Amino acid sequence: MAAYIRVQTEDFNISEEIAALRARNPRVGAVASFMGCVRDMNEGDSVKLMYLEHYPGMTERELQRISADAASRWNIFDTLIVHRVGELRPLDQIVLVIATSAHRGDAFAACEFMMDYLKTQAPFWKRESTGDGERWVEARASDDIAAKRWQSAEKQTRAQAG
Amino acid sequence: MAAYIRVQTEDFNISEEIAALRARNPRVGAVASFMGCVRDMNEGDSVKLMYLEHYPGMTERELQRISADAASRWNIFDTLIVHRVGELRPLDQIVLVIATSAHRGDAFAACEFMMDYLKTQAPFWKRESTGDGERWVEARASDDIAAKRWQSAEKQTRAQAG
Amino acid sequence: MAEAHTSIQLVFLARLRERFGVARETLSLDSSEISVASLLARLRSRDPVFADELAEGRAYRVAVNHTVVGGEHSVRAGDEVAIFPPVTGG
Amino acid sequence: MAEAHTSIQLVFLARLRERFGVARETLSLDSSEISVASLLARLRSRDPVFADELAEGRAYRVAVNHTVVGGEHSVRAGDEVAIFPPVTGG
Repeated sequence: MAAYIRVQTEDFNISEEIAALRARNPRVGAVASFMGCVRDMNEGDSVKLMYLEHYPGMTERELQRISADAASRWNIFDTLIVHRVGELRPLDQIVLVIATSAHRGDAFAACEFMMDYLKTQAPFWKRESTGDGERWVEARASDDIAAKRWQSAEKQTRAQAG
Repeated sequence: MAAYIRVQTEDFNISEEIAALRARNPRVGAVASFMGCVRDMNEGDSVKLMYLEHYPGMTERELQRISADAASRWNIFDTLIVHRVGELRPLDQIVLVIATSAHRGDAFAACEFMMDYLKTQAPFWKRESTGDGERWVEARASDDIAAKRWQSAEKQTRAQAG
Repeated sequence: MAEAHTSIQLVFLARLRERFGVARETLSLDSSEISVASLLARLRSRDPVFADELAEGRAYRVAVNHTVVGGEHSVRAGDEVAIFPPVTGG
Repeated sequence: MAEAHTSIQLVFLARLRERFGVARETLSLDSSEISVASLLARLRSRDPVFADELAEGRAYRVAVNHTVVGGEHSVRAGDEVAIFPPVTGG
């Protein structure tokens, strides 16, 4: 089990990232992944530019913690979190989370868990530039709800079905 | 909303498939995907070759039905299911399922739902060649359990948190 | 081709195709329709391999015209009836 | 550098960094330790912007040495204390 994390300005390629994880482990049978990208519209306004700020040091620590948490809850092999920072434009890729496993249930659950916690715990902030100027994106209550649901025992049961 | 399905002998590239889906819709903010591949070991035996059989006609019908079901349950944009048939070797990619959405919760749920139903409803069969000869892979009870859990109302609630 | 009006297409897949040694056959019906249960009974009477593989309690599925059905479903002339083991794709 | 033994590093991020007009500063402590709650009260007394943004009930987080903590946590000389809005990455 290895947890790879990267915070970078460069873009990423999901096929290459999956290939790199699989090259380490021929027993991988399931690869669940999530990619988040900049939409050209948010809250009804056209987004022209997005700036991603983070808190160096704490970011890496949180991403490692989230990855280790996922590994302790599900039978997974490796995880990868790549998060971009700096200036991004509409349609740009922002974040990639991958979990590999022998079976899909664990891969799906670990991947979704990492995304939910990343959204609520990892110190990244988005600032959007629209026609009306700049604004910091507000946190969504639904993200807190999404993260909290992993604290209930029900989710563990669910993940073990797959 | 469009549901793309393909049954093919050729390999696929996940990055290219995601790019093709996103090119249709700039409002995509979330892409959940799953890739299943041939492990070099199954049930303790080394797998040398795998043969994927399907039931042409019914296969396409089931994959369309599964995709439409997902689209009726969650707020997603497009879905893609690619399933390979014929001879496959260890480490080969077998199946790819992608769901795009504005938000991750719907994308994750739709993607996992499609995989669970594909595993139990779509007419594909795996035959493995090991050092001891050939054998048809047995269906796993856990796959039925994974598919059945989507019939409970609980899952709908869960998906709406993301 | 006149036969198509009083017969059905049988399709066997995967392990059952190998066990029965046939992938597809045309079967004449005695009447204009037959229940899936009766059709299975007729197939079981063919030989020990059919009797064993299609015994009640064995895990197999029957699809008529690409839709999985139960034993009470009526098969009609012209239908395509597929019999296959539990699926194992993905 | 002797100051480091009796001071802490304050880090403001994202919207708070912009509102306060400062990203990082060194703050001298009056004692060897101070609770997060007391530190926030001291910052609120600086000016109306600090008072407003760090008012009780506003949504912000405090991390000491990269770990989010509550108001009762003791900040010690040499610590790095970051104050930031709810995160919005991913």
